[in-house]
Amino acid sequence: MLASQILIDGFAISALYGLGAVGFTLIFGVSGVLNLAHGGVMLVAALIGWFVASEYGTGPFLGAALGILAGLGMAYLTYFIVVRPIQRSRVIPAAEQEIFILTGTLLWGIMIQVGMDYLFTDNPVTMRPMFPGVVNLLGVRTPRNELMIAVICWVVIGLLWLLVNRTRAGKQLAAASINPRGLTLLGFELSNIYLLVWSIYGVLAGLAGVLLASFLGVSSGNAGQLTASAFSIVVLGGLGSVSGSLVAAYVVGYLETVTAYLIAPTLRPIPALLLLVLVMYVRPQGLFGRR
Amino acid sequence: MSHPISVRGALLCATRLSAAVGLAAAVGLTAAQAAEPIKIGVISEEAAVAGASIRHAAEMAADEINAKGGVNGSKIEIVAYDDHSSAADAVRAFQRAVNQDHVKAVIVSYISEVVLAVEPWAARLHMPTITPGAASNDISKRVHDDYAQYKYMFHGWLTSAFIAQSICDGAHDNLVGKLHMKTAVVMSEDAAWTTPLDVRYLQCLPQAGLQVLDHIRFNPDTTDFTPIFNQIEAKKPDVIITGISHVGVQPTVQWHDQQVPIPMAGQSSQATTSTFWKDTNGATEGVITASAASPGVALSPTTIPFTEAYTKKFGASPSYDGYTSYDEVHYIADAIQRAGSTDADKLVDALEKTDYVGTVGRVQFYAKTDEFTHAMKYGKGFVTGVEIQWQNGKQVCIWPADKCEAKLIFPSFVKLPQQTAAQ
Amino acid sequence: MLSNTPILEVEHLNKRFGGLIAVKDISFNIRGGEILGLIGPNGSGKSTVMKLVMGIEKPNAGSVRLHGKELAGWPTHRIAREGIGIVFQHSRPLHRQTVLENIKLALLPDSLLRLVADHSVDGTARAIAERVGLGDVLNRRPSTLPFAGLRRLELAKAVARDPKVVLVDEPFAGLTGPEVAMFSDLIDGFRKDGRAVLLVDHNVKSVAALVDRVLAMYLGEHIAEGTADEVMRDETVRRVYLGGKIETHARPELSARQGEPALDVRGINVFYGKAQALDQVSIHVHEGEFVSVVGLNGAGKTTLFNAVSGLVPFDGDIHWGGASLRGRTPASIARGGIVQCPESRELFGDMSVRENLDLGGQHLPSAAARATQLKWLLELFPILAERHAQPARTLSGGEQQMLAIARALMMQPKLLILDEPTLGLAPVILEQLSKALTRLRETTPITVLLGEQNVTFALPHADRVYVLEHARIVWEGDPARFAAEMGTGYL
Amino acid sequence: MKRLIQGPGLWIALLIVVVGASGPWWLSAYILGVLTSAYYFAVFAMSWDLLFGFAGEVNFGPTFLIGLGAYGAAILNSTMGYPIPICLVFGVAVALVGGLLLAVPALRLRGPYFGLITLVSVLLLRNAIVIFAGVTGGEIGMTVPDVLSIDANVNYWYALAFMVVCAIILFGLSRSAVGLILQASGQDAIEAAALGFNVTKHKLAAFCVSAAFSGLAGGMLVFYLGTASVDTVIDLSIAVQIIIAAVLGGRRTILGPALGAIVLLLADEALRPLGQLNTFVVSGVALAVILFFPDGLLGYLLHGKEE
Repeated sequence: MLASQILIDGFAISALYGLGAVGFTLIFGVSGVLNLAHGGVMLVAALIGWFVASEYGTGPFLGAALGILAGLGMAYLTYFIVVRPIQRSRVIPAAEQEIFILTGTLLWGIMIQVGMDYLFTDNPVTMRPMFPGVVNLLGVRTPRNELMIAVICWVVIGLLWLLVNRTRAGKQLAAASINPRGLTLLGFELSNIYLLVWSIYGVLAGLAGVLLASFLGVSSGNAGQLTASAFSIVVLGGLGSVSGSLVAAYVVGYLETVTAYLIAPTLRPIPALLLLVLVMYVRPQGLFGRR
Repeated sequence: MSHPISVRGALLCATRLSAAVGLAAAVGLTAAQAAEPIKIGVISEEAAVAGASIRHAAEMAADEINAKGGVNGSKIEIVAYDDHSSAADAVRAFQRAVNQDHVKAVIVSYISEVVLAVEPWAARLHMPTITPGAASNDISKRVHDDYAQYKYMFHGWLTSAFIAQSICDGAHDNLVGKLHMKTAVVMSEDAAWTTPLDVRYLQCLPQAGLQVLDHIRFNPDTTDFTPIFNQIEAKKPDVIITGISHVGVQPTVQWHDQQVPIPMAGQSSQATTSTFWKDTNGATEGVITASAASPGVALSPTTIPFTEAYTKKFGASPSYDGYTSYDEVHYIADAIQRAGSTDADKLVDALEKTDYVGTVGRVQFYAKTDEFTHAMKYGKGFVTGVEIQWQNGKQVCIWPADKCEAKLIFPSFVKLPQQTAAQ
Repeated sequence: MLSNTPILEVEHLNKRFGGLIAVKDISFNIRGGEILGLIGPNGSGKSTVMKLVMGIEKPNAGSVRLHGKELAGWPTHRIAREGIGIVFQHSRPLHRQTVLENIKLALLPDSLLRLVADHSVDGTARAIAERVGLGDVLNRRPSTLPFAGLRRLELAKAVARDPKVVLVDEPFAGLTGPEVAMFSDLIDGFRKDGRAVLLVDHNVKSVAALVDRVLAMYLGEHIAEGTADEVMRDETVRRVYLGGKIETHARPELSARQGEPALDVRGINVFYGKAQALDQVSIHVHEGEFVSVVGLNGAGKTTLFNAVSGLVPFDGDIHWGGASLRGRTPASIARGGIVQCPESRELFGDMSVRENLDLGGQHLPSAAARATQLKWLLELFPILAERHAQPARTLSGGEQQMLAIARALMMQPKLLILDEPTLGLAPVILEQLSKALTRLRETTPITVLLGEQNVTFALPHADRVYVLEHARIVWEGDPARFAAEMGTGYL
Repeated sequence: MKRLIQGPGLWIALLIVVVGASGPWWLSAYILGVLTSAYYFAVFAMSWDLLFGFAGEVNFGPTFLIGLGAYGAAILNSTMGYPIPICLVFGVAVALVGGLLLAVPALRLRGPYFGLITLVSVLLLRNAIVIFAGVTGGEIGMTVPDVLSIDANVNYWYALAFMVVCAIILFGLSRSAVGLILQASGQDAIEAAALGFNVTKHKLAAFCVSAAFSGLAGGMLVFYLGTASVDTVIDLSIAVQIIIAAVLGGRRTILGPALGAIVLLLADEALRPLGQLNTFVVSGVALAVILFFPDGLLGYLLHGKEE
């Protein structure tokens, strides 16, 4: 009973973590950008989705759709207002670009959070479940919504896999992550590829946001937490490795769930953090990272 | 009211401006006007519903008093500060209020952490200070332990101990009396105000007839409550007694979505606001919480008029600390009147003699000899608080019996003892 | 003042990076007041040797002894303290400090407690500045110095440590004629001080005037040692740099062709920061022509090609098919028919051979076109057909080079730029590569611009030859005449 | 050093300090209050700059060190009731240990990885404090019995003096021989080593100094506010504020970050009428600054002078 509870809850939450992290790691892989405004992007999608759904009574699905759209928009803004200017800046020495992008997106993330805070207050909001009701699974009373969310996550991740491995655009992404210069020499415009990867990122982060809103609920205060957890998962899995982050998402997700069930809900996040520190010490490139 | 959020946004921003203007105006006037306005500082978090309530209510009270000609010929002026619910910001705001804006009294926050950080400054700067919503016992305990230092601090809302007591009393009448419940699990967030709350729960719930099977404290930044509810359910209690304020929407919604078959009662501060129904998409149906007062329940002649006026003005009924903050402005003014001066020590003496019937009932403060010095008196004839239950979109008063007499209704997934007995 | 006992003794030095053997059993020693030139083309391992001596890399085996004291495996800072100094090729001075402060830095003790440098330091620093010719810019910020000035600063820092052994990495890269002379004097000064000097450079020629002895390396191995002349005459060395006997099959009719050339580079200059990499370089290529640009590493070939491909900013103008390339992105230039197959190959290591080729073909209009192109290429490079499922990074160097060329050809370029295709390849591979090029030249109308330092590889395929030396074109003409006019003293 | 004394800089600085010290006679009591905390923030920012700007370590969690110092001091004071100075020393000691803990991975990991470690360290510290609520007061935060002074002016002078002393030490350090070496190590470890400097040793030292000053300032802040709470000295938002201040003022200048911190807090207060939006505006400005003047305010001025 307890075991199956842990199994099910862990699975759903991990799937959500995974979805949130995949986009994050994809961007790093292809364009070497660590987007510390990640939580902000998810937040916008979640809040817009919730707002549309509950204030205009459009129902969760249309709300979710618009939320994802908002996430996409926010991803573009992040790219065009913060990331690209820094990448193209003449005044910023190339050696310091990385740290400037980190600081820039960090600030941008705060602006998003405070802005949302102002518009929607920092009360947690929850979207009406897309699939109400509960089903009995392995003897555990599980919300239908929770299951469907796990399913959606995996369907989307599957689609992503197809995109990367079965389409020409996907090949270009993969190539860009291995050797951008080589790709330029073959006549592909990196700027287009970056735009593509930010679009994919926007959709993934947006979806993760609205799903979170309808599963656990979010408040503008969560932005930092969301970024931190995505960042940790991605580093744990190995920066730039999609499969790595998925595995890491499940490691973290189950570690947290097990802690919450078997030790104490209050200690929930700690073992994951300790594990992260440990991995940093013994294997800095992460579980699946290439040096 | 098609989209209150945007409206609320507009209101916030509008009032914010007016506050700014008011400030400017005040600075300008002081020189000219003969009778300076009496300034009262209000420190709270704008972005939080409970925080906004405090200021809105205080301003309403001030307007009423000024409409009647003010106090000793001078107007009451509310100076508002946003503390983002951060102790540091609150302390800074407090110093600003005292040193720069020369307020005569301060109404501060509904969060115990913040109030506890401000309290020593109230003592150091000799500023009559009162909290409309924080509950931690330590606030009044400090006053008791070091009266000379801390006498400037007043506790304008029930201490955790009394909140717990009132909940126990309510539970005894309703849950045990009517629904024949025997067991409970206490579930509260890890925060300043719940520490004494839980202590009292563990004493008074058994006395009220509910055996406490388990006692769970969780981190206020918890977002996933599934494990907690599952743990509780495994214990098979008849009821969950809550002590939550920082969190509210998430546990409630997840309780509903997971169809946890155990009713929730106790203190869920966010559930005391009328917007909570919408915030939870109605998931709060059947949730019971203690509150300062309840729409449509005449704890005193002023309760209903205030609630209506407030709702009319701000589009939502006041949060529990809205009631208290409204009263506080009134009895501070009253105290100044009696003291005939705004001198801190005189004001404190006057406040100690407060006997004022406000929206939450008859307000008096315990004396320095009592363990809860300067805390609100609890009990019949004073302030008891009420218990409300969310029933299809409305907050319905279910306790105390002498004020209201509504039936308890729970959503279908909740299993009540006698039903289980019947099966 | 040449002492007889060696100061630095290096024996049987070995270094592996994963599978690759970068340095294989290298031994040499340097006496006080002696300058040893360590030469070899890119990837020959010479720089690695230098890093091993300095302790920046740890040797897998072998010993490095200073005055008989074993230093191999020590941390860099201790080796430096023992008396080995290094002059890096790229200088990164402290930008907020003045030139004088930068020199002082090198004079400071490695102590946490000495907050204020003692007074002698100031004097010493000024003296050193005078010596390297920075005397009159003491209080300027490095960012305001010319390139040569920055190199001087690097020298100054090395001198300041008063090392017994000085390692100098590519002393003359990016310097103009007079500057080269000036630097030669400075380095000669080291000799006069009785220091042991190791000069690391691409080729004998640039250091010949300065060195007492030369050690030549290729693919990590010691191939020749002796005086500059001996090494220049050494057969192996000549094969590495020039290859064996030169033969040519020029097609003058193509070069003689009148009218607008397909590619027309008109007097371009390129600067890297303050270093000038190209100086008024003009070349042109006619349609169908095979043109070789020969020159030693560091002469500027790669820079020239990158300018054409739009990868580095330049002034002057480059025309392609009559239109200027200015302001076009590298990618659009590539799509426009100028495809570069770079020195560094830039393969997608984790992708299969097939995937690499497919990416090259993505611009082709139809699936049919891609298929035929692929088929043709696999005939041209049969080995790739066998390896098609293998990740590119698992291929041998030669196979990788062929893949790089094939990938470029997948784009059906009008002009194919081949930069150093022979880099670090064993002679037998060169054969195959050479055959492939010949076939390409005979069976297709393709235009090729080939950059090489290996003349015997470059010339047979060339209709016309340019010689690039120190950022300038110094010779142009028929490959047949090259041997006569340039062959000797090319090294 | 000599150049400094001859240059006008010293006199300008001296003038500023004098003007600052006279604050209580012409500044409103409230502005004094803001400046008081601003001065402590200035020290946070300066010690962050020593680590980031000079040693080149990407530290996203300055509040880890600050928090250790603050809570170390606060706990000793509230449990043992030792006098403030002893508590401060103890706080510094705790912070030093923390600094060494951070230094170990810093010497092994590349930029973003170490950056993450610092983030995580803050989260862990936060959790630890919540878990050991018994001693730390947990979410509640703890009130210390002693404060530096209840007189706003005295507090102001304490803070000013403290900041000035720290500024002199840190600035002097940055301009000293050791500072040069540190800067070299941060910029290019290999070249520094090739010049014979033990990079590890110097970076460790930098961590210790930075930790000591962060911790001390943290402790002082606690005894000024009279309370130590997670959201005052540990919360990531504080860390971010410090980073913004340093970037705003100009990294690698020590004094710049101090300037930035003061400007930032004053701006924050000036914009209070905007309610929550003040943070929005401030971070917006900071973002603009790093986009257009990556060298920050002071850095920009100095840089202008160079050309």
